[in-house]
Amino acid sequence: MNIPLGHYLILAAILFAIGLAGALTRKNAIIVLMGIEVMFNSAILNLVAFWHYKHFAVPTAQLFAIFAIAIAAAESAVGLALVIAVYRHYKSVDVDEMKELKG
Amino acid sequence: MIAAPSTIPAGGAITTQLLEISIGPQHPSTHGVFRMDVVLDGEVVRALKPVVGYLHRNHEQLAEKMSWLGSMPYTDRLDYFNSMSNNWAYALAVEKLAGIKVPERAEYIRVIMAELSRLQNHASAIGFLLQDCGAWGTPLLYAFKEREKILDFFETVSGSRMMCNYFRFGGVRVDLNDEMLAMARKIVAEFPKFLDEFEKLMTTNEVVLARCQRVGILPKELAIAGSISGPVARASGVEYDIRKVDKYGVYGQLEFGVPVGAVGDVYDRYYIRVLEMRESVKILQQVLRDIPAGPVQAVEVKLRGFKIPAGDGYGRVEGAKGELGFYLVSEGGPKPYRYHIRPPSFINLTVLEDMCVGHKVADAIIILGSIDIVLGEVDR
Amino acid sequence: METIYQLLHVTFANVPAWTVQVAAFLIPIAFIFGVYPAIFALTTLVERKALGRIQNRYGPNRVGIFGVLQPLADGLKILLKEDIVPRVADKFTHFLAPVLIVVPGLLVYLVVPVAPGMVAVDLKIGVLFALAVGTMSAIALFMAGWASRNKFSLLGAVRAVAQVVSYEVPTVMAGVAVIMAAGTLSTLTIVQRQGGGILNISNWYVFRPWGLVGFVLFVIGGLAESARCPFDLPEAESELIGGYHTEYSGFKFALFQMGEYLAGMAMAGVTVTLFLGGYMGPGSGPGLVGSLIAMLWFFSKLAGMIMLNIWIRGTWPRLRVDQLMGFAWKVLLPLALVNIVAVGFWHFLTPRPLAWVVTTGWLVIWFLVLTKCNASAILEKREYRYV
Amino acid sequence: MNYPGKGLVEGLAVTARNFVGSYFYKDRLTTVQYPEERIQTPENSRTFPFLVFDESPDKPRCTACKICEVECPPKCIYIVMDRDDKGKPLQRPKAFDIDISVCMQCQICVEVCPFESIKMDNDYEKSKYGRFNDLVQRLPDLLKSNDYYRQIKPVKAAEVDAKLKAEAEAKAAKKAAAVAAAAAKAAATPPAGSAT
Amino acid sequence: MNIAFWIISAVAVLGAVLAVTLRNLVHCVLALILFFIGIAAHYFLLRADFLGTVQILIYVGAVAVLILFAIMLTHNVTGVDGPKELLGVKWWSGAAIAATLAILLKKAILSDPLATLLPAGDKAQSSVAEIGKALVAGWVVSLEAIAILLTAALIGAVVIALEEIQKS
Repeated sequence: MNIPLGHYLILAAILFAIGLAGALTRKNAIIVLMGIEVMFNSAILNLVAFWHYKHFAVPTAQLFAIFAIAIAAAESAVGLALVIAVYRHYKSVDVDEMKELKG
Repeated sequence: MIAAPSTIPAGGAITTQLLEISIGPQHPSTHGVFRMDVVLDGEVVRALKPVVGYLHRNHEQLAEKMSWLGSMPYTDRLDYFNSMSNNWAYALAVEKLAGIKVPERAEYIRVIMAELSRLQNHASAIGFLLQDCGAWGTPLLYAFKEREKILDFFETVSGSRMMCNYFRFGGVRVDLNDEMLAMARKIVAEFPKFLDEFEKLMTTNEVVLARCQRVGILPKELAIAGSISGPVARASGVEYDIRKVDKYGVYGQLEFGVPVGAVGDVYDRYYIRVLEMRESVKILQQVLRDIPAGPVQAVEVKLRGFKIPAGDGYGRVEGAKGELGFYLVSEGGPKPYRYHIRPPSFINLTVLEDMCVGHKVADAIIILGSIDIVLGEVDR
Repeated sequence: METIYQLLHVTFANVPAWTVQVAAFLIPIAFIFGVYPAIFALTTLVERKALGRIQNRYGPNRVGIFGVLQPLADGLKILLKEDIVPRVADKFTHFLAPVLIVVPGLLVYLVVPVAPGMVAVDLKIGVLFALAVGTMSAIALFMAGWASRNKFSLLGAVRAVAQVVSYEVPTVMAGVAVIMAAGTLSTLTIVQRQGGGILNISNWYVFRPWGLVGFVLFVIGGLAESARCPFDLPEAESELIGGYHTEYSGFKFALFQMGEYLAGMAMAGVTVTLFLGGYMGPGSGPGLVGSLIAMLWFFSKLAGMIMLNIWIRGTWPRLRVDQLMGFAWKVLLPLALVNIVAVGFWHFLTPRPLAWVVTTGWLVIWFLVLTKCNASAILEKREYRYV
Repeated sequence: MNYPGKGLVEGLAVTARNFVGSYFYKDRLTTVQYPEERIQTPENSRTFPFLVFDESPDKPRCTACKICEVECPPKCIYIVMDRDDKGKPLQRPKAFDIDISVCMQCQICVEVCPFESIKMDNDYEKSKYGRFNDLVQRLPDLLKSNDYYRQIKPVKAAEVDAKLKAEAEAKAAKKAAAVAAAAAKAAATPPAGSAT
Repeated sequence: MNIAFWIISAVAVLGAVLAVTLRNLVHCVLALILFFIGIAAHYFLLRADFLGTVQILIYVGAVAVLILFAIMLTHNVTGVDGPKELLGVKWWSGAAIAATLAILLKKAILSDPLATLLPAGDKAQSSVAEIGKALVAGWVVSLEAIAILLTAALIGAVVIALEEIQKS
């Protein structure tokens, strides 16, 4: 099991890029949310990789990861609720149409 | 289809799509070929339209081409759960029209047969109701075990388990010898044991209570307005039982109670049937105790070329589903001029929508089960 | 797995290292794939015979002596059945759903110990893993219901997902009580902690006040999660025909059945591990004979739990959707939280009788409070008058 | 006392009693292993009609009077009367078909038959592979001997035989009386004849 | 054992790519689930098994179902995107930004000496008890903060989604 840390970092970077691409290119708000989830997870993967290679003695990294996952879950819940509320007004979840700023 | 609004007006609350499904003729729990077009909002029933006619056999038109006796076997096929009381209703109507006097022993035998068919009908009705509630066939098979004994008795007497064709104008076709009477006494003796076991299994069962109480309430006024009859009406508090009103046959001389409920929900309809079974057992004990000897068939009735003087008449019987009536018009010939049946199942079905709206899909199925309809009678 | 690894290492010293590792890994998997589907086949037969006997009739007894070959016959029949896929269905998801239903059922057995030291993977977080994998079945149910594009199965799918997700919470909380008492998440140590005492039985957690409550919660949660009798809403024939597997036929339907039964048995296995002392029984011990008896004990307890499932299935009708949800959130969850507090009392009140009194008192009070405040289902006194 | 799960537990007790009971009391079990064991059908039971013959199949009791064909509600009996070469009707059916896919086993034909020639069988294994002409029973399939009738319905057959024998004697007695009366008339007329 | 790394990362990447590119929304969610499972497998590989299980429990168990329900509520039942709704108006700019970001990151990682650090193997043990103690002892403040945040998020989501019902 002699995978250098670099491989994990590159993997996280690629996943982050895919998530970003998804979030930016797709029109559907839900896919944008999914892209954000992918970005989030790749960041946490990065974190755990560093814990495993360098600071395995102290469990703080795992705590940090747990908090991050909790926040991500809360964020996606609120995000989806927003999407549903928006859908009710615009009858579609098309990101481009959500231009007007008034309520 | 139904004119219900397809979605809640736009811009308002969250627009969930109303789901129109048809719990169709091919469905495991519609008691026969019966369809309900249901508009669902999620799980809640918004509108429900019963669709009948899949089992229409044109019985009333056929009867006008047949002799009076010829349509007697067809009355077995109306409510095929209790063919005995169907026969009785038709025979009663003809006897009233033609003024035939029925010998004493035949009257007693008629009461025995009608009450036994009520027992096996109510037993299977509550069995099917709990099957719809989801009990995996156990209550139904306990009920069918009792029903088998009664059907074997019918086969020994009349020759066929369900299509008995046993009644004739002015009496019955076959006399009960002692061995058949002993068999009947044994059935009646064992029935209360089945009822107690059934009640212990289901009546105080928390899941049944949660599922059936306060579900599908039929108010008393609606029951009267919709001319509902039978256990469904008595569960809502309508005190009307034709055995007490008309006192036909020998019901006048027997003492028995008629249970009447108060709330009129699915649980009441279930428990009223259980109490009615206990009353029927009391009736059967009295009748089997003092059945007189004598002929079982009025002599003056001819088998062929039997003519009824012109006129019309309406005979009715308290069947297991409700008031089963026959309206006959004769113009003196061997064939009826008009032959109409008052089907209790069909009329009890008209209030299905009022009971189901607002409840869940699962409740709609139980409410249908609690009315206990048989499609042979609904579609005729 | 470690014990097998040492065992193999010793016997096949000369074989290259990685083959021993792979073999050590494959043997438990072969055990799981072999034993549990066989138990599934047997359960279908036992279920039909037991239901038959409850309903005063014989179960299947035509195929083989007492119908023993019936599962074989069923399997063959289903294999030959035509596999109809609705034209409108979403082919990919429709195909994937039955596969995904079986996976969580089998994954749970990885952490269920069968005999001392014999568990497929000795994860340090065994219990949590078992419960986490349980939630994956919700996804497969939804895929099945949604992919067959038919209104009834969609209703069934939504009900199934809501039910699995909302019964996941009380089950996990009930499991937390045992984890607190045993101090570890690894299933092997939990079972060892339940050994000892008179005849290896008195230490079972089910004989503690909080253990009994946890056991009842876990059984109810298990029934709900695998959609078994009082909660078989998703495929309630009377309302939704087949629920999410209406549009499946042929071998895919058999996979659904297998997935459901395996999930049911998996929850039964976890219940046995957590509360009924896994393989602990009068004879079970580390030796070869000891572990054989231990295995016997484990499978007989598993059979007992399956019989309980069948018994309940033959008796009780099914709950309605909203009652089901209300029951989970209003009764089971508070009871589970109260149970955790009870374990706290148990842990810190060292004198045994005092601990017994306090925890039982605490639990009984809360039980009465909970039943009082949602007493809607209790029999309303009805009087019937005779006319 | 009334604890919350009381109804549920009692339900379990009932099913447990049935489960255990079915192993000890064999009469609880209602299943009949059909092809091997068969329930003895009661005497009155009826499936499809058949024609009775006394001595030989080509002399059935039926006189092709077509009363049953008229009275049958679903109209499933078709009779053709036998005529000899000169066209004179013989009191025998040439063809007697019953379409058992139409017949509803209502037994009205048995009641209205004046010659006690059609009776209800209680053999219920009449299923065939064909759909239409297989289910029409021709005269040869319908004809069954009186001893077969006496064997499946002993009490009823005994009544019918007694009735027939009584009618036969009454007819014979009437014929004898008619012959005697004719003879007496013949005897009375010759003296009248000779007297005129 | 390093083939395991390559297989799992391949699964994760495949899941991520499919999650972003597929036309049928529900298929996207299934690919996303595949991605989550890939990440969980990576955690197990890195000996952080508690995190792996938490990942499965939270993401695969709850978040994916949440997204499925969101799709159900906002789309007609089939949930298929028509061709025109697939890509945003200026989609190519987004893709270009992501690509340049990836290249920059790769160059940064490879040049850093840390990249060649070798794994700790089985020295990196994470026992749940240790995490539990740390959570309650050192980090109890943040634990309570997360608890409040989660409840707030729960209530917020419900209020936003259903606020319309009361008004109409």
